[in-house]
Amino acid sequence: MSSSGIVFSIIAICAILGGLMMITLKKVMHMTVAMILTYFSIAALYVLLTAEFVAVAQVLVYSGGITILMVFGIMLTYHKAENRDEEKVSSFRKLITFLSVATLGIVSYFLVAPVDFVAEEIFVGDHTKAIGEILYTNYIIPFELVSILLLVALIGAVLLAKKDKEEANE
Amino acid sequence: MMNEIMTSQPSWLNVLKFTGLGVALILVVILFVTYAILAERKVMAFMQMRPGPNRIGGKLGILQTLADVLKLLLKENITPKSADKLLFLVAPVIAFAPAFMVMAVIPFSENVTFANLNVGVLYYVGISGLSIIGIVAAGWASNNKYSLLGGMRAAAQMISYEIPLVLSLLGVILLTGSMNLNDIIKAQDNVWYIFTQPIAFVIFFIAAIAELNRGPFDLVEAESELVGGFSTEYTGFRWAIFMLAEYFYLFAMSSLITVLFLGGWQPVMFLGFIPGSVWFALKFLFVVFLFLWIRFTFPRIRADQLMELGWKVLLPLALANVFITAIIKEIFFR
Amino acid sequence: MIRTEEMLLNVGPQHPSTHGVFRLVVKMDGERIIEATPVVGYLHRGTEKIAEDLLYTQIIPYTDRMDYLSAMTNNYVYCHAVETLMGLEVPEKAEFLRVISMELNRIASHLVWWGTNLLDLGAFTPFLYAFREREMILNFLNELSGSRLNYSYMRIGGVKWDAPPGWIEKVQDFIPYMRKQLAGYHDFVTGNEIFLNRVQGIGKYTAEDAFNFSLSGANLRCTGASYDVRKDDPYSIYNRFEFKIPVGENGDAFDRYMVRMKEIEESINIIEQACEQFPKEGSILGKVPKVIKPPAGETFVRIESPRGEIGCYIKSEGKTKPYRVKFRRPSFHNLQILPKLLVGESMSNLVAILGGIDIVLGEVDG
Amino acid sequence: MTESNEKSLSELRREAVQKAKEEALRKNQEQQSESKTELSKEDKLVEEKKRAVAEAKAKAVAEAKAKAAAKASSGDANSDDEKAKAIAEAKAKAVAEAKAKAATKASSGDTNTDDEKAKAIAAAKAKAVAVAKAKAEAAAKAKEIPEVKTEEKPEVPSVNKPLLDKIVSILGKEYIKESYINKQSKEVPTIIIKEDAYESSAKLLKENEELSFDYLSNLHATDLGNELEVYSFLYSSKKNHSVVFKVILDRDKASLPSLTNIWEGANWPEREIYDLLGITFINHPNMTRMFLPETWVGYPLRKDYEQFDLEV
Repeated sequence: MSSSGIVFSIIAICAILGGLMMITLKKVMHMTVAMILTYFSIAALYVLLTAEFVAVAQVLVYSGGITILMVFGIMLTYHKAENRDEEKVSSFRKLITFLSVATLGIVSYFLVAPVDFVAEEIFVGDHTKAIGEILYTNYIIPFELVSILLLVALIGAVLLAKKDKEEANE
Repeated sequence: MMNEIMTSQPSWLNVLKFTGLGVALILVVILFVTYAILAERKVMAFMQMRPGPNRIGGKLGILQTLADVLKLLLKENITPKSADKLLFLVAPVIAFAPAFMVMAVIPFSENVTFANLNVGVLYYVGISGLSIIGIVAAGWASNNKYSLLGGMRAAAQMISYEIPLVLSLLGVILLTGSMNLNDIIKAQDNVWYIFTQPIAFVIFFIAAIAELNRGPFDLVEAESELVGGFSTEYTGFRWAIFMLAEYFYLFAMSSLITVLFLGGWQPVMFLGFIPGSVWFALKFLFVVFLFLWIRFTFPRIRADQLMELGWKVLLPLALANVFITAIIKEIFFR
Repeated sequence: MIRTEEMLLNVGPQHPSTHGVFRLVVKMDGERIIEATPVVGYLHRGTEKIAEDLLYTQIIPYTDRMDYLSAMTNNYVYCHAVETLMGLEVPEKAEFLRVISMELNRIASHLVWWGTNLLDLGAFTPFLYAFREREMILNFLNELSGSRLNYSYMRIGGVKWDAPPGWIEKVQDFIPYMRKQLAGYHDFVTGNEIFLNRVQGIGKYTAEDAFNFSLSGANLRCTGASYDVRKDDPYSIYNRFEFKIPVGENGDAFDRYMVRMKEIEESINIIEQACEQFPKEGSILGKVPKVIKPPAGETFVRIESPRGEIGCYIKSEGKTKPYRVKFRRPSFHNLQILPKLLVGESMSNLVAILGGIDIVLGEVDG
Repeated sequence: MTESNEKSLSELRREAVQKAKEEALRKNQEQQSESKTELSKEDKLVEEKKRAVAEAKAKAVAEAKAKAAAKASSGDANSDDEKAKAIAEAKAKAVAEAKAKAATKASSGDTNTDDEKAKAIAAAKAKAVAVAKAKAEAAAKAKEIPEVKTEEKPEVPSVNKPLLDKIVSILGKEYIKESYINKQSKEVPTIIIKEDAYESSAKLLKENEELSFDYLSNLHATDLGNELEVYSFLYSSKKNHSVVFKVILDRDKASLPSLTNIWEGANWPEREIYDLLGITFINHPNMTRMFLPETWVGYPLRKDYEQFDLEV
C-alpha cells in the first residue's frame, strides 16, 4: 500500500469511528465531540485530494456549527435524563437491526464494486480561483439563489428571536 | 525548505524531519510564551508604577515564569467529583491543538514558512475556530455553573466576532488577489495594508482581541463576574494548557496582524540591510505590546454590549469596507 | 414553545466581587437575573452583645472592626455618642484632629472603593493607582495613631495622640498632590467609553425610593437628594468649614461614582481649611472622669461616614458598662435595595451594581 | 416632662412625690378590691407594694435634695446646671414609672409567677440605686463649678418643643404613653406610643404633610429587663427634623405589626430585631433570621439569654 493509502486509511477509519461514536454515545456533548472527529477527518480527506479550499471551508463552517449545536445541546436537553439506566432492548429487535444494517452493507457493496474509478489527474493549482471562476460563470444563478435562501433564513431567524423577546416581556 | 520536503517522496526520514521541525517550533513558541507572560507582567507593572516580578532570576525576574510553570506542573490535578471525567480531560487538548496548528502557515521570514498554503488566511481562521469547542466542552464538563456561563459566553463571542474578523480580511484579500500569506506580504512591498485598509485594521484588531479573549473582551474568564469562567475548576497542568493555548493564540494573532497589515518581514524604507526576521520580530513585538497596553487600560465590556458592538458596529463597517474596497479596486486598479 | 431551564447560582460567600463573605442566591434565566436573595451573617461577630460586657472605653477597638475601611468615623460616632450622653466638652484641638483624620480616612475609603469597583468592572490598573494614594494617607494616619487600619485613635472626650511635629505640614503638602492625582483619575477612567457604558443607566432608583429604603451616603445623594449629616445635623466642627454636598441626577451607578469622586474633592477642601485653622496650642483630651460612667439615659447620634449615615445608640443605666449599644450601620441599610435593583439585570451588571453600593461586610454583619 | 419648664423646682418636687404616692395608693386599692381570695399571694403583693411606695418616696426625696444642692451651688441657668436638672427630672420620672410598672405587674398577680415579680422588683431597685448614684454625681459636679449666682432662672425651653407639641397633637394624646425631649440625645423629641396605635401612628408620621418623616434612620430594640422596647429614629428630609418613636412591648408576647409597608427600609432591621431579640413582626415579607442560622436557639440580645451549646 502506498503511503498516501496508509494516510487515507487512518483518516477514513477516524471518520467512521467518529460517526459510530456519534450514534452510540449517550451524552449530547460527547456526541458533538465525536462529530468534530468525523468532520475534521473529512476535511483531512479533502486535503489529501489537494482541495485545500474545500477542506478549510469545511472546518470553518463546521467549527461554528458544532459550537452552536453544543450550546443548543446544553440549553435544550434535560441533563439528569442522561444518567438513566439503559433501556432493555429485546434480542429480536437487535436481530432486526443487525439484519437491516447487513443488508444495507451488502447492497451498497454490490452497487459500488462494479463502478470503475478512473484515476483522473488531480487538479493542481489555485483551487480557490478555480472555484470562484466556476461559481461566477457557470453556476451564477444557483449561487445567487442559495445566497437569497440563506439571507431569508437569516432574517427569519432574527424575526423569530425578536418575537420571543416580545412574548417574554408581556 | 518546507516546499522541498513537501514535494519530496514520502519516507520515514520525512516523518522525522516533520517531527523535528514541529518540536523546534513548539519550543520557540513556548519560549515566547514564557517571556510573553513575563513581559506582560513587567509591562503591567511599568504601567502601574511598580516593580513587577523581581525575585527569581535577578531584578528582571527572568526565571519567574519558569518557576510558575514548575509550580503548575507540580500541582495536583483535581477532577471535580461531579465532572464529566472524559470530556474534562479531553477539553484542554481540543483547545490547545488548534492553537499550535495555526502556527504552520505563518511566514516568519522570507524562507521560514512551515506550510505555504494557498488558503493561508482562511486556514488560520478556520482552525482557530476549533479551540472554542474545547472551551465550551471544558465549561460544560466542569459541571460548575460559572464554568458553563463562561463556556456559553465563549461560544457567543466567537460566533459574533469571527464574522467581522473574516469580513475585514476580505479587503486585504481583495487588494492582494490571493489568500496566500506570502503573497500578501509581497503585495505590501511599497505600502503596508494598515495604510490602505485602516478600517479593516481597526475592525480586525478589535475582533482579534475578542477572539483572543483578552481584556477588555475577556468575558469568558471575567474573574470578577464568573470567578474564572470555563477554567474555574481546572488546576495544575490542565489549567496551564489552557493558558498555553491562550498565549499561543496571542503569538499567532500578533504574527498574523504583522503579516496582514504591517508588511510581515518587509523592511521599513531604506533599512533593507537588516534581515527580514528582525523586522518581523520588531513589528510582532509592537503588536504584542498593543495587546498588553489595551488590556491594562480598559475596563471589561459587558456581554450584551459586546454583541451589540460586534453585530451593529463592526459587521456593517466590515461589509462597507469590503464594498468600498471592491469598487476602488474595480475603478483604479484594473 | 422551547423553554430554557432556570438556573440557581450561588454568588458567594466566596466570590471575588462580593467584597467579603457575602452571598447572593441568584435565580437566572441564561444571564438574566430573575430573582436575587442576599444572605448575610457570615461575618456577624455580635459586637452589640460583646459591648454589653465591656467598659465604655473598651468598646472603641470593636468599632474599628465594623467598617474597617473607615475606622475613624466609627471611632468618632461611638465617642460622640458617649460624649453626648455625658454632656462632655471636647477641646477644639481634638476636634480639629478628629475632623482631619476622619476626612483623610474618607478619602482613603473612597479610594479603595474606586479601585475595587473598577476591578469589578475588569480594569486592574486603577486599583493600584488608588492604592498608591491610599498608602500615603494610611502613612499619615499611622503616624497619627500608630496603626494603619484599625486606628482606635479617638477617645471619649478627645483623641489619644497629638499630631507629631510637622504632621500638619505634611498633610498640607499632600493636598495639591491629591488634587492632581484626582484629575488624573478622571482623565484615566471617567471619560472612558467602555466604563461609561458599563455604569450609565444601571441600578437606577429615585430619591423617593432611596429615602424609603433608608439609603444614605452616595447611594442617596446620587438621586439628587442633598442629605448629608455633616450639613443637615452638624456635629463636631463641620459648620466651620465651607464645603459642598455633591449630588447626582439620575440615581444610576455612574452618578454614585461621580458623587463619591466629588466627595473626595470636598474632603480635600475640608482638610485644607482644617489644616489652615489648626490651633497650635491646646489640650487634646477634655475633662473626662477617670471612670467613665455616663448618667442613666439614652442617646442616638448619627454622623456621615464614607458609606453613609452611621449612627450609634447607647442606653446607659449609670454603670461603667453600657446597657445597650446599637450601631446604625449604613452598609446594612444600603444593601437592602439590592434585590430590587438586580431583577432583570445581567451577571455583569450585578457586579457593577453591587460595587456601586459600596458595602463593607464587617459593617453589614455588625 | 416638658410642662415642668415653666414650673419652679419646688413645685415639681412636690408633684413627683405626690404622683408616686397617688399611683401606689391607687394600685393598692385596686389590688385589694380585686383579689381577696388569694391570701398568701396578696400578702406578698402588699408587702411589695409597700416597699415600692417607700422607695418611690425615698427616691423623690433624694432627688429633690440633689436638685436643691445643685441649685444652691449654681442657681444660675448655666448649661451644666440645666443639664443636671433635666437629667434628674428625667430620672425621677423614669423611676416613678418603673415603680408604677412594677406595681402594676405585681397587682395583676394571677398570671405572673412569683419569680418574675421578684425579678422585676430587683430590676427596679437596681435602677433606682443607679439613678440615685448618677444624681449624686451630677450634683457633685455641679458643686464643683465655682460660679456662685443664687438667682433663679427658668429653664430655656428646647428648640424642639414646638415640634414635639405638634407631633403629639397630630398623633393624638390618647395614643401616646409618654412624650418628652431627650436632652441627652441632642434634644430630640421622643414619644412612646401605645402598642395598638403603633402602625397607624407610624403611617401618620410619614404621611402627614407637616411631619413627613420619610426616612427611617434607625430601628432597633432593647431588652429592658421586664419589657422590650422598640426604638426607631425617624428623619424628615423635607423638614429637616427628627423624632424618636418608641413602643414598649410585653416580653412574652412580643409581636408588632411590620413597618415594611410604610418604610421599605424597615425590612432588614426588623429581621435583625427578630433574630437578636425575638420580636415577631406581623405581615413582614420574610420573617426569618438575619445573621444567625435558622437552627439557632434563643435570642442573644435578650438579657436572660444563655447559650444553648456552651462548649462551642
